[in-house]
Amino acid sequence: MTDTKVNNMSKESFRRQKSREEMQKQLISFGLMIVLTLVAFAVVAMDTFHKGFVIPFLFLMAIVQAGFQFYYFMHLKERGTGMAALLIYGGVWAAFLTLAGLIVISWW
Amino acid sequence: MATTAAAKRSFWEFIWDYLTTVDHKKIAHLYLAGGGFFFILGGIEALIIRIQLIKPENDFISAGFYNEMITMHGTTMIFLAAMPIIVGLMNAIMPLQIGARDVAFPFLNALSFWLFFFGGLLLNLSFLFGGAPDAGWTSYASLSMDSSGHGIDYYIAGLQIAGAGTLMTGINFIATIVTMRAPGMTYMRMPLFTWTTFVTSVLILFAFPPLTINLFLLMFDRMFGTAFFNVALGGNQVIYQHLFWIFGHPEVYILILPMFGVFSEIFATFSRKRLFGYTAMVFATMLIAFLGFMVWAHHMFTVGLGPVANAIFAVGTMAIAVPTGIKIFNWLLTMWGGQVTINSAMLWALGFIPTFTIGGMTGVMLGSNVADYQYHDSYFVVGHFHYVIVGGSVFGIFAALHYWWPKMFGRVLNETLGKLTFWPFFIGVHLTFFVQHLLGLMGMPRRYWVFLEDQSLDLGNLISTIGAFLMGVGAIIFVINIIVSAFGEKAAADPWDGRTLEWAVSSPAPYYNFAQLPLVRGLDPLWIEKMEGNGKIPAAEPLGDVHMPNGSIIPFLMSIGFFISGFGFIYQTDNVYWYLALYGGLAFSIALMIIRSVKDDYGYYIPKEELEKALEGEAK
Amino acid sequence: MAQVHDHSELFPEVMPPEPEKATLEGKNKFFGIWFFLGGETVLFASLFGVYLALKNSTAGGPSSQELFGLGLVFIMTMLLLTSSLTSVYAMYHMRNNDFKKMYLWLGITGLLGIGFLACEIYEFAHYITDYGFTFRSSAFGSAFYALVGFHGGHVLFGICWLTTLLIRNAKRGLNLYNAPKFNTFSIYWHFIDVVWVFIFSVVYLMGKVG
Amino acid sequence: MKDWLSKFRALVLFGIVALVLSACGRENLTALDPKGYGAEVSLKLILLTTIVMTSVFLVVIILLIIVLVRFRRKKGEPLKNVPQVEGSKTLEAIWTIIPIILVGIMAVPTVVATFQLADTSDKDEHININVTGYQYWWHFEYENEEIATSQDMYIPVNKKVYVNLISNDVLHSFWVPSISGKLDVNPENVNTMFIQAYEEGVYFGKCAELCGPSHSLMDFKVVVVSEEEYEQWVNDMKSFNSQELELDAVAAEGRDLFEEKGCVACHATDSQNFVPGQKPIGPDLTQFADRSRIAGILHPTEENLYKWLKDPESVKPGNKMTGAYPELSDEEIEKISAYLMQLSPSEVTAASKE
Repeated sequence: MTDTKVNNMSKESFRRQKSREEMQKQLISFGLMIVLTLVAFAVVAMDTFHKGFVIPFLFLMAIVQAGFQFYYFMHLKERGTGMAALLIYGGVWAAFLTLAGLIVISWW
Repeated sequence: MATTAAAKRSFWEFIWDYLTTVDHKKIAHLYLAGGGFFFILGGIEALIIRIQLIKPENDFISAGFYNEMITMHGTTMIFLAAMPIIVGLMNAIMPLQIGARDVAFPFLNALSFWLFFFGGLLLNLSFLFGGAPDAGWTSYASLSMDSSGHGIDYYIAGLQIAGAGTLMTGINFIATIVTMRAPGMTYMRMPLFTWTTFVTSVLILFAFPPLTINLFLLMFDRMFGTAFFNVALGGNQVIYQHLFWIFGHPEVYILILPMFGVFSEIFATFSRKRLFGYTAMVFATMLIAFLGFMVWAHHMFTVGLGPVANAIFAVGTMAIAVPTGIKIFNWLLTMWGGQVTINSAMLWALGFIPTFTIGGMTGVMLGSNVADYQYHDSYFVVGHFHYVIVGGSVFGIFAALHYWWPKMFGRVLNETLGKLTFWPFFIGVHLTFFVQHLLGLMGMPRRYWVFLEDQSLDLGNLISTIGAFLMGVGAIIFVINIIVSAFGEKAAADPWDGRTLEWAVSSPAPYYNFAQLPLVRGLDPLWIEKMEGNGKIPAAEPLGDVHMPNGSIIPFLMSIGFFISGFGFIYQTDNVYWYLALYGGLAFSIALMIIRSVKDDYGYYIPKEELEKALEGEAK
Repeated sequence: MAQVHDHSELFPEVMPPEPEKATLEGKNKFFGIWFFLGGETVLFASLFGVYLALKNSTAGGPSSQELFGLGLVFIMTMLLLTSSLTSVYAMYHMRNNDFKKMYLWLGITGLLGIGFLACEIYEFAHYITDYGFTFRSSAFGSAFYALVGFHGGHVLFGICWLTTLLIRNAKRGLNLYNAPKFNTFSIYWHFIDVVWVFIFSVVYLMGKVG
Repeated sequence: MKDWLSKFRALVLFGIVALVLSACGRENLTALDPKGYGAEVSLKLILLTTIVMTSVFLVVIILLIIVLVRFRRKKGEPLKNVPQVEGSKTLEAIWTIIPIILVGIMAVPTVVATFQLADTSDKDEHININVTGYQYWWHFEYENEEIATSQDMYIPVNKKVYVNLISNDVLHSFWVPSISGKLDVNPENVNTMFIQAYEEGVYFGKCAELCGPSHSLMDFKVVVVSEEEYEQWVNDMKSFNSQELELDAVAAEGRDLFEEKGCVACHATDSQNFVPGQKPIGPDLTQFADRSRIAGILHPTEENLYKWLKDPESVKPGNKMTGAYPELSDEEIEKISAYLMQLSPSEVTAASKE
């Protein structure tokens, strides 16, 4: 009985260690997100770059940030979340089609 | 139909039981009853349409009422009849097929039903309060903005409420299949009906949000003066068309894919042979769903999207024929070499093959956009989609009802009456809809209140009307069959010599489904145990207390709140006092939501002893 | 598949490593919210699509370049991003079974959310009073308020949800019954942040560029 | 019972075949007997896809019949266990690849035809007609000709004619089945397509997009005339002046009533005050007496005109003329009718082609 308890304790401390490391990663990704946001705002505020560059660039920044959110903040990279990820990607695909439909082939 | 149990309790107890139930099987009964009611309503509307078109320049009903009829017929049949009945079948069977005791969110399941029911009720109340919606089931923005009265507002509010319920059902079923499969029930051992339920639910999840948004946009334009579709302020009604069909095309697959599952089960069972090419069938289902999302613009070939878009969507549309073809041939090969028993359920399945194949082939023909310039919005299209939806979904629903009736209600439907349902209906379908293809090509656009004299359209329309009445005869015989069979013989647990888990429990299934969770050893688990074991599914756990969710009246009351607030939305443009209903209804529902959230609900346990007793009873 | 057969199991002495997914109910909630967000993705995509299609349909009214200022949007972005981090902290403490710290960080999350919402209300009021720019002005106005307002509505809903959670569980402490509820909220909250990232990029920044 | 059933089915089959053979519908309305370029291209694809798909259908049906004959469980036959076949890679590959090939056979001509029909590069070299759809009638403005008309559209035979479509209210769809496939008439943008008729005659046009109660009554006609006749018609239309018409006493009173009762506010009776691009409120009546139909649907008789002027709502529910003019006595209607029947600028009429 005590054995399992000790075992549990060491398991618990190991898990806490892992959890702390995880938290550090999350802090780093938060820092990166802030940086990405700053860069995006700066690019627009400076007003020196061409539109053709700025718009795809902003898109890219947004997608990278979304990735950080999903994978670090929302733990999508953890085990057993495959179906959740699959359906989010399904949603993203449907979202992409919807956007394509509304933006590309409606307008004269 | 569980009459013995009902007889012991008073009528009000019986009603209260159904109002508060969270049991997936009882919710299935509610869905079937509600969907059946709306099916009859939609059928009557169809007959009124056909009577109006029995001869040229007929004046059986007025032009305005005719438009209300076509709108309500389409909307009712799709949203309030076909989908709920299909959801009801899924509710009744899918948890049993994967060896689960209920769905993932029993409370939400009840809420979904009541939202559907009150949404449908709201929509149909428009008939009593100043006119039903009259802009077609698509309710295209330009005309629905132009339509006076409150009909379209009812359409918006009703579908919004019912749609929310459907979306929850989708999430519920996906979660159920992902987390609650019995031990050993891997994804590639799931019966095809469960697979199609899964894929359909995914389609619901992704297809309904665009409809929700679309209805919101229309609602704001009509009720609050925004300008999404107001051309004078820069709006654009083609947005409506896009969003509608981004929803609308997957919707077609939502209606048909579950039926592919049903037929796969029926062909396998009554041929006494496993499904031919199971893996291909699963992937074909997914491929159809995937492609189904990418072809919506074929409903818009004549909008003027330009040749590039039209060409891409034309090719994409034709491509769907490939996975569908795989399915048809795999079904035929399932029967090949088997021992094919033809009973009512099988009759519907066999009738489905030629009927649906015609619907599919006209679908490919419509996919050729240049040909579609002629077909589009003509009776050809009407013929096509009725071949698909009646020949696919409705045949599927009848097949499924005959097949699973014993499991759902504990009685076997009468065979003779079953066959008598099929033949008039089958002949009626072809009489009604085949000529419509020709009528379309002969120059008859759809949604025509009258067709003029001397345009050679008389004979075709007459034949079509006769066919519609034959279908009505079939439907009436089915209702008679339900009543007759209610007094018939009780069903055995496994009346068809079935292959899947639902036939391993008694008919109707006990409220906890499985006393012990089953252990699944392969595809068609029951068949495997019949062939290699003792015919009984081994248990995956020792007999113990079974955890069950508590019933609740909250879903019912919450839906009433939304129902009342729906009226508020509709009429607040007339009188500000209606804001009371709008906010009052919403506040009521939100309060109930908070109550639900604040109260701890741990459910209850069925004690082991009770289960033991039940198992002994079954053994006797 | 860990199934709970006894209420006492909902209040264990030592919490399992992932309390939010330890019960079947918890697992269902976890997947349920993710699937819901899959649908929400399409929901917001539809609104983004409508916005992008109508953003130049100003019908003579003010355009995005005239309206948008970057300062306020930057503040709002920082508020929401930070609230995402604080809710991560809350979940970190939940997994460590530290109820008080979890509450502290969730409380901060809620306050940041309220701050964001206040900024948004100020912004809308500013457009309406100073520019006369309402959702009836033009198709652009309708689309703008629909998209940003819909997101704001989600933030509001999140705050109400969080408040209810915090009040109802204040005396209960952390257990296997309510851990999934906190986790579900946190996933939802992150998603709101993801949507905002796209709103500030696509609506405000791109709107400023033209 | 069985006997009755098979007889019934034979009857149905016969009925359908008779229907197909006896008529492909009314000439000048049906899409199955094309009299123009677009309709011809569409029909080719209709036939191609029908043949391909019917062959697939036949294969399915033959297989189904064989299965039912060979593997059906006879009455009283005991249940037996049959070999459980998992599938067959070869067979499944066959019915994957063959359909892909068939799709290819149909897709390539479709794409080619799509781009052919969408080619509008020579638009400026041809006659352009600006078509406006209204709740429940059609307006045709001839670009660069300073004339306009409603309901009956005159075009020369064997000439490419561009139609530029826009709606004044809700969605409509422009469809002349015998001449060309349809194209939507949107409220926010102009859609352009060309039509080319092969034979002279009067072709039936329909609105194919639900547009309100009288959607089914929004008919129009395309009058295809020879090139010389077209020139003549255009010139006659240009020179026609309803104020200078020599009228008998009754019709002259009718002309005055037409002004008094406010009809002129909506209806033009000649192109003397033509302003390009101006959208009229009601149909142009310049060649009212030459129309093939009154209000697009009624045969041009005096009773029908009376019926229309007395109570338009009974003819076209939801139309915009109902209530837009003061009530007319029978005598007034008679006079106005007499005047309207004099609005005949040209010898080239729909009747001459019918």
